[in-house]
Amino acid sequence: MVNMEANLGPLKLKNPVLTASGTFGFGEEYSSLLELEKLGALVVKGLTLKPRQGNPAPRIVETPAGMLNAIGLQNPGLEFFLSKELPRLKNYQVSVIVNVAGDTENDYVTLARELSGEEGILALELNLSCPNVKKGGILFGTSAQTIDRLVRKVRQACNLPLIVKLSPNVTDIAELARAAENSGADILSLVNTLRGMVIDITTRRPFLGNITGGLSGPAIRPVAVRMVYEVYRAVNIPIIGMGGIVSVEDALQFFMAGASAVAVGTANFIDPYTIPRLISGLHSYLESENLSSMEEIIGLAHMV
Amino acid sequence: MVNMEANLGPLKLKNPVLTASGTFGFGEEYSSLLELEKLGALVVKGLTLKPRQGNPAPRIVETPAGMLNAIGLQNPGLEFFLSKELPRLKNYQVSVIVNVAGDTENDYVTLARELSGEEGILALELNLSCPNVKKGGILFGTSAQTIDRLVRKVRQACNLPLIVKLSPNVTDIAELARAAENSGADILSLVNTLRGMVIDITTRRPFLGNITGGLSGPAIRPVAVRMVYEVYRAVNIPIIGMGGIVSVEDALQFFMAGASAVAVGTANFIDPYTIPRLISGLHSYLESENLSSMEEIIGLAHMV
Amino acid sequence: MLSRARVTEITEITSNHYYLLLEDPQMARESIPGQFLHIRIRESLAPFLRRPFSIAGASPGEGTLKIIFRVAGEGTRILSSVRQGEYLDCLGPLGSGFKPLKGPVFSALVAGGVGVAPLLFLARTLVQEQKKVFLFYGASSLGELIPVRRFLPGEIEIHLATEDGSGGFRGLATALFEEALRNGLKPGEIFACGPRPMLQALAEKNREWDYPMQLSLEERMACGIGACQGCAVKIRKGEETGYRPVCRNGPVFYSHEVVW
Amino acid sequence: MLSRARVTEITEITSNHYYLLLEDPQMARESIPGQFLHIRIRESLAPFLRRPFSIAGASPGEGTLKIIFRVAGEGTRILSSVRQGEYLDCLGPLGSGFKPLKGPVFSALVAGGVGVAPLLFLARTLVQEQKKVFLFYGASSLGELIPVRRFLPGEIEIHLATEDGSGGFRGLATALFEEALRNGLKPGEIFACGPRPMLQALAEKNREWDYPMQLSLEERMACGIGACQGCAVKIRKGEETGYRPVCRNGPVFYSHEVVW
Ligand SMILES: Cc1cc2nc3c(=O)[nH]c(=O)nc-3n(C[C@H](O)[C@H](O)[C@H](O)COP(=O)(O)OP(=O)(O)OC[C@H]3O[C@@H](n4cnc5c(N)ncnc54)[C@H](O)[C@@H]3O)c2cc1C
Ligand SMILES: Cc1cc2nc3c(=O)[nH]c(=O)nc-3n(C[C@H](O)[C@H](O)[C@H](O)COP(=O)(O)OP(=O)(O)OC[C@H]3O[C@@H](n4cnc5c(N)ncnc54)[C@H](O)[C@@H]3O)c2cc1C
Ligand SMILES: Cc1cc2nc3c(=O)[nH]c(=O)nc-3n(C[C@H](O)[C@H](O)[C@H](O)COP(=O)(O)O)c2cc1C
Ligand SMILES: Cc1cc2nc3c(=O)[nH]c(=O)nc-3n(C[C@H](O)[C@H](O)[C@H](O)COP(=O)(O)O)c2cc1C
Ligand code: FES
Ligand code: FES
Repeated sequence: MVNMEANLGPLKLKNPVLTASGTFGFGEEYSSLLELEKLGALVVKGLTLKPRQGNPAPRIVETPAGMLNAIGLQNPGLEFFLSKELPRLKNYQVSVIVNVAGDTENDYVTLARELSGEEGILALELNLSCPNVKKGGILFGTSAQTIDRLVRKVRQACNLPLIVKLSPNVTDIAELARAAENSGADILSLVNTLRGMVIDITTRRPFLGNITGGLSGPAIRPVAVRMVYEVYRAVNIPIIGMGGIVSVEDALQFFMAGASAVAVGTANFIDPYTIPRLISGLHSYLESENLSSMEEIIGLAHMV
Repeated sequence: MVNMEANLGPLKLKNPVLTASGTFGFGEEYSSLLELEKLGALVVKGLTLKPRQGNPAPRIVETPAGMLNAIGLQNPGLEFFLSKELPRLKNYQVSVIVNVAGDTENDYVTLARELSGEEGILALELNLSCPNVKKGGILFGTSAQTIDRLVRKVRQACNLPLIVKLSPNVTDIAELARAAENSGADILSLVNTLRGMVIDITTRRPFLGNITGGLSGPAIRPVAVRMVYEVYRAVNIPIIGMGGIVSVEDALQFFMAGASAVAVGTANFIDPYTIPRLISGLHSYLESENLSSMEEIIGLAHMV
Repeated sequence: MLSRARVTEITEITSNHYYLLLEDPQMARESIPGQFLHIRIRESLAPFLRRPFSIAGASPGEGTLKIIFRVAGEGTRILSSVRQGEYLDCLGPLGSGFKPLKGPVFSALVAGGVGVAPLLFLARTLVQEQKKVFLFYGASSLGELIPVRRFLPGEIEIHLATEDGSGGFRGLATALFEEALRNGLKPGEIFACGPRPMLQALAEKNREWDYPMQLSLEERMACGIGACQGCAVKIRKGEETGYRPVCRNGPVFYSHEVVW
Repeated sequence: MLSRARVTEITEITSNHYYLLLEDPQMARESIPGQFLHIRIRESLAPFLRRPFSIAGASPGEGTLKIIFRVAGEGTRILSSVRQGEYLDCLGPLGSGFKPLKGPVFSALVAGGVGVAPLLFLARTLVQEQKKVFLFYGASSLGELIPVRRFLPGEIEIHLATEDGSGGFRGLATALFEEALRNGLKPGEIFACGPRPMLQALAEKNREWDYPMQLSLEERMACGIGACQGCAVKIRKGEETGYRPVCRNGPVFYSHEVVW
């Protein structure tokens, strides 16, 4: 018998394949295509305190084996989420994780506090790839110091399992991972998108309305696997790995690099059944390799 | 009449399409396929003071729209280069740029001094993506301070135009670009490869002998274009742009982002005629757009 | 729904337009004019994303759907070499479709380029509803004009334009349409699809004309189902404006809703 | 050289091996056994790199080259659907090839799996040089065995092995070969190609045997011409060891040169 459960410290999931924030909306759109209850967890799109319009069009562009997006955190805001989306989600037997973002530490703290009391939310994921308006727009996720301060404050404000999502646009991901761990993160998730841009050579201007965007998809997978590998050596808390996962083999790379669970983003756009396909594929893998649970392969690539 | 010359401050080239270091050897292998004299410049593979064996196999692996390499700077060393490769290169009417690497500041300084006196070398390119053995293996190219010290010393030791090649594995490329400019770089080239890894799920170990490798090819192009764009805003010295260039359209993106010349790496492996194809394609582009030189499109994407 | 639809026919209809007939009974039954299919060109990382194509016709009886596409880049080039009998991974029908008025009004359809595709499907439906339909269709030159007559019922009045004057009226489809208005055409409703500048020009004119006018927009798409907000355009609803996904809230919007 | 070679034939020869006949007079003239072609599977970013394949035969007279390949992954899967009359972008002939001894020695060829491909070309050449040739060829099962007889002159003595015993000798080709040695075979030279563990085992045995033994190695390749050092393996030359590119200095090396 194969055990598919994912053990993420304080967070237990029925299986280790999650949606990546921002690629699955609040689940509604995909609910007609697949059973949400099959998901390891549904990580909803980035939520902010107030509703956000997001960035001007165009917001996406295809790139080699990937895409850039500059959605700009369009979302209906906390209130709407709590009054409309969350109750709707309760109709499904799906573990809900809320991804939150803010411009100030206070934004994050308020979001964490408000969400903390709510039934039906399993964990919080802090998206640190947001410009810190107090610090002149430098991203929260690019310095150990800002991560430390922010995570400590959020930690105090909420009693949910706390996932800190790391940005890959940094010189030393391991250092930032340690900062998050030391300041109270229960789980780390990585990677968010790589910053990139495309220039429209006919208009001779940046293609995206927002000028730059975030690169996701298979193109970034080697970078993501490397970062999971490095972070696994640096911390003792569980990791949710993501970045370009399309196939069971891709997911296995992340587990072997040290992830205890994986998330699927861009691949959902190409094949909406990616997540159920990976769940059953991982199940078959365990069976055919005579393994009893994913735990047996987590971090194997580090052995010598 | 179209002028294809590239104006890189103290360095003038007959056209703006160079080879990217490490992907064209010392030119010999490609010389039977194409005329080296057509190249804007031949940037030779990374040279070190002493010969280097390089990393254990496997050294490369294909990834989505790209590849990882961990060659480990295999090269015959300075002496062999000066006595054998350079004289051979003099038989071609090709501009030679020497890419140098070292473990200590002294390595770089010695290389710069020795190469500086040599006829037939047009410029020096400093590869900063090497572990600084004195600083516990941290890469030279990841801190403004190490870049500053190193570039100043090299600047003093040589009178050739100095190209500083930046690594993309950093939080703030513009800051490092400014450091290189302030300490005496004449030209910047970017980007080098993104650090990544692939895990072989059958052996459950990292695929490459060196564990991690450098990601190159179209996969990284959006990141490279973004970095050229950011660096163009930050400095006043010319930029050689590279990272995933395959087509004329790709090259144009780099020019519009702010590059004064481009280099082609991985694409040579797929189509050895990429560089001549780009040179004539850029020529046709200028003609069809009624432009007199590439200068007219450099940095256009920054206009509002 | 996601389906593997069988290619029953692929034909070159101009030097760079193709006609694609897909077999998929359920999709054929469910499709309405204005909707689109999000097609995976092939099982490969290149091209990476799916490609959206309007449904140019659906026959529930035969269980087939029509697509008309122009070779615009790598994806459509590869699609043009698909062969009869092969299967295409299609997500759809997607989007909200046109909402024709009830009753016996005159319908004017204005199409630029391959934007004519969804209007061909719409035209058939309108004719079935006993409406009088006028199609104003323009392309850059004669060689680019899709032979639309063959996809349309005889009742429809077709007016052709080419920018270079090599066929029909010399000028844009919009100019041809405006001429018809000046000559007394009184449409009860207008439907348009084509390049963005064309739609924008129509929408601006319509602030004066004030016809019920529906536009089918194009935007880059990832998911195609409203989950990623990648294809969002600015839409006005009453006093408020906000971004709405073309793939789900559109691709058809009323002209006064779109903020250009 | 870089060339667009015409596919004159593509045939399935086992459930996952294909025979490919390419037309390219110059390449056919220039190729020698042990060399390979570096083939761009299709004009697309996926698969990204070229794929190396040994030349399994070349007929300067007909201007054709043979390739025999196994479907191992995405690239070879796509290659298997290439059609007669299409063109393949080939770089080659590349590499250094086998160096048979002069004179009338017995030649033993040891092949594992699709590693037999370059040995088929070599075998023909050896026979032309009036040598007596023995081929020891093994695969995992009967269904995996390429029907090599049809690619070889009748003079060659073929010994087959399968790991599961479903055809010929039960066991590895190397075991079959060793048995022949024990039974008195005295080869003047040995050529081998196959999976790395097989070649390594042969090379280790050969430290004792001390035959002139040439091995054709495989390594991941990017440029295929010696420029990137991506395919380097550790090679011993006299007292020194260093990395040498398989694509240029190999793929054929003497067994005592390779550092495993
Ligand atoms: C709702 C909708 C309906 C459409 N209906 C039709 C149709 O019936 N017939 C037809 O020929 N074309 C139609 N298009 C346009 C069609 O989707 C593009 O021509 C096609 O995606 C181009 O792909 P490519 O790989 O050939 O071009 P490339 O330029 O190589 O594509 C690169 C990327 O840009 C996107 N892209 C390029 N052009 C467009 C465009 N005009 N709109 C949206 N995305 C684009 C592609 O999807 C891809 O992600 C429609 C677009 C939309 C949004
Ligand atoms: C000199 C040489 C001669 C060869 N001759 C033949 C031959 O005659 N017939 C034949 O069937 N195969 C031969 N091979 C192996 C063949 O190149 C691989 O099977 C093929 O590249 C696999 O590509 P893929 O996309 O199907 O597999 P994938 O596993 O998807 O390929 C992924 C990447 O790994 C590389 N790769 C995978 N397997 C190998 C391998 N064994 N050797 C080198 N690179 C590999 C691919 O080239 C590609 O870059 C030869 C290899 C070399 C180096
Ligand atoms: C369209 C889009 C929107 C995204 N929105 C968010 C978001 O709101 N919050 C967040 O933390 N990450 C967001 N991401 C990043 C993904 O969650 C994920 O980290 C990244 O895309 C890498 O995974 P992938 O390659 O599987 O897509 C978004 C990604 C995409 C493509
Ligand atoms: C096989 C290989 C070897 C390389 N060796 C070097 C090197 O020695 N020195 C250096 O500065 N960059 C080296 N690079 C980086 C390239 O010069 C270039 O910066 C990078 O590959 C991005 O360009 P591309 O995507 O066009 O390949 C190497 C790249 C590859 C693929
Ligand atoms: S394409 Fe994702 S919301 Fe429209
Ligand atoms: S593949 Fe580049 S040196 Fe062999």
